[in-house]
Amino acid sequence: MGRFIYRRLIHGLIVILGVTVIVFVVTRMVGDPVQVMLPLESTPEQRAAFEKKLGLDRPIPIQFLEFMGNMARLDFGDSLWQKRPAMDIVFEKLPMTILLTAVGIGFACVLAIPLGIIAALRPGGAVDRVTVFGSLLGLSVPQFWLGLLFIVVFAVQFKILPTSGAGTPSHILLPALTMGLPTLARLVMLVRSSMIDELNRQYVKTSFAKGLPFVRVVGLHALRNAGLPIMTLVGWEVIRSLAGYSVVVETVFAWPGIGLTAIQAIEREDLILIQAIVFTAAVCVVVINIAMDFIYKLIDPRLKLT
Amino acid sequence: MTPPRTDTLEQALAENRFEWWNSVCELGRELKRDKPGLIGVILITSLVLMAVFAPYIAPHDPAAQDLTARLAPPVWYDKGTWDHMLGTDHLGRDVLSRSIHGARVSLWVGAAVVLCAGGFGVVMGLMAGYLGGRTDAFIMRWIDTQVAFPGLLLALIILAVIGPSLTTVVVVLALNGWMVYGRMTRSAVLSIRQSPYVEAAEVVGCRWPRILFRHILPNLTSPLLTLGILEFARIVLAEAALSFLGLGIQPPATSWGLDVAMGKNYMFMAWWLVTIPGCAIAVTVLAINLVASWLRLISDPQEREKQFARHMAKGMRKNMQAEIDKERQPETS
Amino acid sequence: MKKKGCLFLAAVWMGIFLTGPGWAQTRQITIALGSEPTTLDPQIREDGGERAVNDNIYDTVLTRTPEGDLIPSLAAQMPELVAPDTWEVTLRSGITFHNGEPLNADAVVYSIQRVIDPDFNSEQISFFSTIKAARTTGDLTLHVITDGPDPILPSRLYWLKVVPPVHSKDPGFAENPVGTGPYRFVTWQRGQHIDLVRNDDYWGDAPQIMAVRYRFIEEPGTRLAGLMAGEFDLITNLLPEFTSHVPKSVNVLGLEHPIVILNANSGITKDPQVRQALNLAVNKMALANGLFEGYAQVAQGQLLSPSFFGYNDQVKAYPYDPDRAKKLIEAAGVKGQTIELIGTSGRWLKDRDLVEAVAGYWEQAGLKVNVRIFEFNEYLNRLFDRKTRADAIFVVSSNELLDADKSFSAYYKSGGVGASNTDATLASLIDAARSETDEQKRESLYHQAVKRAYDQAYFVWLLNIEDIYGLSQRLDWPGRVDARLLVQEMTCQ
Amino acid sequence: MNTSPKAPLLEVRDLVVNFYTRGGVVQASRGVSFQVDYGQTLGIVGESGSGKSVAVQAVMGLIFNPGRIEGGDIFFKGRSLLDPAGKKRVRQVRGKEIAMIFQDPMTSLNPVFTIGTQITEVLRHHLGMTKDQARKRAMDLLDMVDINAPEKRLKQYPHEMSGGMRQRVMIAMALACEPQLIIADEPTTALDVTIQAQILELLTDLQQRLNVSVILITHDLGVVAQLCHRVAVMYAGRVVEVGDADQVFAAPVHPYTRGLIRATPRLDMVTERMVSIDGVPPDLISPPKGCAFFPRCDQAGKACLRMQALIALGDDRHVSCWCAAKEVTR
Amino acid sequence: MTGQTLEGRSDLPLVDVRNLSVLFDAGRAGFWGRKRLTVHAVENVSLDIRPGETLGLVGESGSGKSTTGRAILGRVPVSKGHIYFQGKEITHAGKNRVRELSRDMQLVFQDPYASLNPRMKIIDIVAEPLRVHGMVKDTKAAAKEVARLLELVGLPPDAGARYPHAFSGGQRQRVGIARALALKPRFIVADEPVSALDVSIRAQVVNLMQDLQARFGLSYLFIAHDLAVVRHISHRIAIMYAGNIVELAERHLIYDSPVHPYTRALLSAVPVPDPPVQRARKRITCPGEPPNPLNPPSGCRFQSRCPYVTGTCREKAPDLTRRRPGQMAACWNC
Repeated sequence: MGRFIYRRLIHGLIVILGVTVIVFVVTRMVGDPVQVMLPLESTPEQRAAFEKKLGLDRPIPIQFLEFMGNMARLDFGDSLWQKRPAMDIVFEKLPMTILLTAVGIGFACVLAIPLGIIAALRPGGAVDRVTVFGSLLGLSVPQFWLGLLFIVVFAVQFKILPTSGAGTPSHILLPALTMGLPTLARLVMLVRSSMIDELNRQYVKTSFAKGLPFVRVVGLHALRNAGLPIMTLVGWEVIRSLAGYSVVVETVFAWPGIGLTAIQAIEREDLILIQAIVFTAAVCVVVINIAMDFIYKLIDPRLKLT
Repeated sequence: MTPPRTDTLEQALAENRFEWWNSVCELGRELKRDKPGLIGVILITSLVLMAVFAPYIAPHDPAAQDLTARLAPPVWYDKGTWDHMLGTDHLGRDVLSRSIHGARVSLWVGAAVVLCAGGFGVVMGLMAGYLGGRTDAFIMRWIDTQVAFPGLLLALIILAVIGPSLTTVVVVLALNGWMVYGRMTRSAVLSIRQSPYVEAAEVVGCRWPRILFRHILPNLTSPLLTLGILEFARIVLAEAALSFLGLGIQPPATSWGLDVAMGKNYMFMAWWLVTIPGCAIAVTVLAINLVASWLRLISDPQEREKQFARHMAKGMRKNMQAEIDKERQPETS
Repeated sequence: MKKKGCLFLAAVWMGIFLTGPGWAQTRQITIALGSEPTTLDPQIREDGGERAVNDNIYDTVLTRTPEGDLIPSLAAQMPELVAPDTWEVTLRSGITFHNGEPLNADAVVYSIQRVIDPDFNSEQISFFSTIKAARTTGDLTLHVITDGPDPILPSRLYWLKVVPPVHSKDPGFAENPVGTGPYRFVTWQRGQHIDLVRNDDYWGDAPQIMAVRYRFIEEPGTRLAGLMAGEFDLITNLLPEFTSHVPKSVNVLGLEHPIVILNANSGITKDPQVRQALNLAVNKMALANGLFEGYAQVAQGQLLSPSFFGYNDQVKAYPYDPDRAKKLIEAAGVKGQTIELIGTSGRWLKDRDLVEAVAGYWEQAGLKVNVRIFEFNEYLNRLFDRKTRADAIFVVSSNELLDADKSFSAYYKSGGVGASNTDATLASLIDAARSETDEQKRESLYHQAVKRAYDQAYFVWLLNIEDIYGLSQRLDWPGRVDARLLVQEMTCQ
Repeated sequence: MNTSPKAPLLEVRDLVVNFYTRGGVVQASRGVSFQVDYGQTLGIVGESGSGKSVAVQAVMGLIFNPGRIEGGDIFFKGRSLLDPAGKKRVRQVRGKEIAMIFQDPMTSLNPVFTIGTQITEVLRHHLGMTKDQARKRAMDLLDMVDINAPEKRLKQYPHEMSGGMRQRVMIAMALACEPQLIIADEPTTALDVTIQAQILELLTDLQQRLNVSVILITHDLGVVAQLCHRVAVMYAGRVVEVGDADQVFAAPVHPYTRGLIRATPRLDMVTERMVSIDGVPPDLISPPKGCAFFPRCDQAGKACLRMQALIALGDDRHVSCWCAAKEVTR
Repeated sequence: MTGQTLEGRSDLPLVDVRNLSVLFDAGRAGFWGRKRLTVHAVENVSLDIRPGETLGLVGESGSGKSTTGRAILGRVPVSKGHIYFQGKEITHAGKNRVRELSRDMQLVFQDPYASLNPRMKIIDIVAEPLRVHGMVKDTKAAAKEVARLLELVGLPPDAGARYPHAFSGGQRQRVGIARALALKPRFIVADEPVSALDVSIRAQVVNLMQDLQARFGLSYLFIAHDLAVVRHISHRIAIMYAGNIVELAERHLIYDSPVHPYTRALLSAVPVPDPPVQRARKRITCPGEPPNPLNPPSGCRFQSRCPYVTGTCREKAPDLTRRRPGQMAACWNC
């Protein structure tokens, strides 16, 4: 157990370090933020001064050492674009993405588990076929397109929901729906297939032979066993969303989250902000991964955390 | 199964030479039974043909602009013409031709990424699974580490920095996606390695290449195929999303995602600009998914059995009805 | 128990739906901006989002009429030149900041010193680069001292937002702006919106609109959707195609000029004949009417709009004459040769489309055009590359000072970031104008410069693009030539 | 409950169960009949694929897709479990009046719940006990199946126990509601010989102590010999011989029964070579017409090609064989 | 060096195993993972197999009988002890040596379903050993040889053209034997070859193995958990318990006069298919379960279940010692 935590933490550190180093190297080696940051008509002197201010004129190894030192203190410096500490911006945007993810994936879970179970009860039946086809369709529609479609239908045609932005609870509905739909589709498929697997296991027969009511056998015995793959997928979806996959939805709906900020930072070559965002995303991924391991242990007592 | 009526093994072998054709036929029959799968296969085939022969099918050059015929609607509108069946975009380019050529990019990127990532992943997985020990530990650590990377973010940054192009998109997506194959191959190799028939091969003195290629790989093909096809669908969507964000395929090349991004600004007056490439993506991915789920079905003997049982049960009910009807007829006549 | 839960849920959902687009009330408007301000300190950034908001919170020393003429604002009258390098500014009396600080000469001097302080590192420094110092000469009078004669100082003062000396030292100033303007700052929900409310103590005419909310939407399509859904009352950068689809639209001749820089030092464009031919070959009228649906004017052979200082109304656009272009090309002996045209995509309105269209015209004139569209960063590398200039580079110039100086020193003058010529005569004209304080002399110098560049055809002048705004049914606004979104000029039913 | 005194506890009559597979319809049970009286132990013997498990799963209502019960009837205490009302009854009866023990104790317990949860949920569902009552009863039950430290065991998960221990837990669970019939489907096949001996001993002991009826399904004649009063031998989806265990073992009538007894190696006798039954068991997708054992039978005659029903040889002895019928009529 | 003989017989053992121990690494335990876990699969096992002889190796699951068999074949690393084949030491044979040895030593598997590659035809399965040892050059030669082998194990020659799924369990086990015979080995480890088969089929396979032994002079190590089947094929029988051999004796001695309490318990645990006889049999109960191989008890491994346990048993592990001619047992008290 202790060994497990210790090893996971070390691994997490390696991940975070690896990610930030890659970002550091990639951005330093190829990009030139000075050009993009200053207006077109700036003079070469202005450019040189700006470069010096950012410390971009020093050799890359020295920049890197300084960068590592700053990272250890969680201080990435001021965003080139917004002129304030990059971590402030991240901490401001991250909750929005977490909120969007939580609502989107929460909605997917709430719908997917009953749908998947119902489909699994009679594989090949009408309900199952409709569910499976619907899921395949949900998996196939590109998210950005779906988002646009939602905007046209719900916001512009019926005017019942706002088109974009954040603020009131109604603002989150369309982005969350767009975010959750592919997750819902994947989840339904997974719940269905793992429930089919579980329902064919011997212990389910035992439970029926014990005379337990159907609902208990399916909803408690089988579902808890199917919980591991389901949790894995849910965790994976959360990770995906925090690891950048929310970009598309956030862009379409102008949702002020970390993904949109990332894209904006990339467009503006804001190295500092990019580094801060990627670092945070890596930390999130690592933390969720470790949390998932503990949740697995709760679901399945057979797992040993080593 | 009727045993071959022959006396010697060689004769029997000769007689069974065309057995594989029977299994192809069997596959065809099963496909006929699975309507969604059939639709998927037909769609995919036509998409591939369309992509291959795009220059001959497309009525116009996809990049040819005509500023005087901008934003022309599809043919069924009053202003539409047969010249531009699905209308034109904001530069007067033919939407139909662009969509046809867009298939090339999507399928090419999908195939290239699946081949690169799959090839690399399978090799890594085989090495990890078969060599074991430190190699295994190293490769698995590597995979674990890379899986925990915020993949898309990194991909976006790398694309933005290196400059997006067809090649970079393929490379970045492949770098981002090979781990699945690695993990699956490794676990399959490990489980197949444990199987008695591999032990039997080792006991009779097979060297490792033979075990790998004669015993392990053939049993990996169907799960790998299914995974590859599913990944293909995922990659097509990913390419579209990257292009939509402006970090994928760059103009003047055409891509469905790019077309949606460009048409998005005009979506309230020219819905076809967004809808047609969007539908093209959806239909392609759906077709791939249909094929994948059919493949998964037929490669899973248990699921195959159940599918069959349902089919039988349905047929039986029909037959019974027919028999009942037959019995009734003499009574009425 | 369960039923109650259901009812509660239903109520919550109803609440969500009802609280949706709830801002649309009387005389409160919502403006959608393309980007969120990064700060609300009016003196640090050069940032459209920040400017759009702060233009309503702060006043400048001078301002412009909607047509572009400079008029006094906080100043009681136009500044006077009291020495070749000294301007005297006299302020209006009785103005206070929203927090009660008085507006006086000290405040203006403080604001000037703040923005030109090298340590402050303002991005707006290019607007004030000639100012050396400022000092108070009376309660409401001050002197602005420049490093040499600066004829366009009044234009510069048009950019000077005056900040309150006390409050601006507050660390939270950037998030809580206080000005003298017609609107007061209320809240800033980062990522969501900024709210302003009418300043009832405003020294000028009382604005009609009570409150304004700014929202930030990068995607033009999403912005348009919001306007069509009735969420927004004003959106910027409406595409020309949509003017008939939105409730109302306003268009004003803007500050942006797309041009093609031709390399006068080497390559086939070294020959002035060729450069002229390249001008003649392009049907600018068709571009304006086709690509921009009429929401652009043909540039009259210069990088200036009629409202800019230095505009030479004697110079007209090169006509569209493909036959002569062809002949000139043939005469220069470059027919069939390749010309490289560099552009970028997605940076400016229809940038790529313009490049492709120009290339098309040039091909018709008998050249082979190698169009190279680069990603912006790479594009900039090419634009700034002083050693090996490309034959032709597409660029969109924007001039917020409405004075020839800015555009000319960047593009016309040899050695400017975007200049591809080594014309010493032209450079000396521009330098002379820069330090000439006599307005008429200066204007004539610019007229000469315009003429020379036109004759030499250093550029292919394409268009002057109009700014288009989408308006909701209830909002009225005539628009402004300087693209400022002044809410006090808007009215709402 | 209103039951006729004459009716046996359980009677299975001409049960037909088919499984629909891709290869064809597997006729797993082709008219199986047997009965169990109160307090009696019936052994059902057969090789794999003889349909012995299918028959009892049908009793428990555990035939799922692709299997279907397509004929015959099952009576528990004289009332059908297959008619529309019976299907409802099955749900009340199983676990309470009929309990079942499965072959593989490794997979039969739900891996993610504690032993305690899995035992108490039966008690709470069928007997409406409170949590505490159920826990106490569960401890008694574990004690009954010779599991020491029951309190500790209740908190354990199945994977923390050995195979023998798990099978004891399964037995405890089966005994929870004091059923009248326990169906044990190969309860010791997956266990080691010494553990098997323990479990068999336990079963014998419990059967005698609680006077419960038991159906014991096994392929091991030795297990039947140790435990059962009566024995039914199944072959290819049918019961070929049924009767008092002593009689069947002493004087098997059906050639298959005879072959099976001879083929089973014995520790107490020395034979140089083992005896086998030639050929392979029939394919249940297309079983031979008439006697299914016909292709492997050395006494087969023309009559064997016809269908054969059970022939009574005595009060409690039935056999399904023409040759046996000839012997009887002779 | 291996000239010395066991039990005074003069013939040289084909396979000679001396004090074999096999330990497996089983990961780590403890909060910080400081404790290494080791499975004591086989400890201090000695046995020998003579030419043409069958040694039955009987034990319950986890007793280490399969591990012993695989250690002889060089498929499991040996921790301690020595293995000799035809007088030569093969304990730590390298990969190439093991490959060479595969011509002389073969394995027959327990599960006839899993031990044949479902994607290969029978001819390819049976011919594989010949191919990898370069003993056949082309398909024609392979077909000829495979047909001969199939006939040997009682399968029709055309069986070679089919896939494993077309055969029943018994037939597949014959294919497995044919594969093992292809290289004409002298010694075969049969790992529970009939446990997965139906009672009526078992005899067919056992008899086939006996016939082949008579014909080719093969030696078998016949691993089983079933004392009844072993009785028919073995010349001598070794009983394993928790990684140790507790008794090793001539067949009749094991059944008629077993010495070790575990052997006796095992014998009495197997029910006899004859109700009156079975009812009359005296049963020796053997409570509890085998010890955890991760943490075996000190002393005799059987102490926790032995009715005759004494203090010595708890302290010291007994060695296999001679009790009477042809019978050895490891017990302090018998």
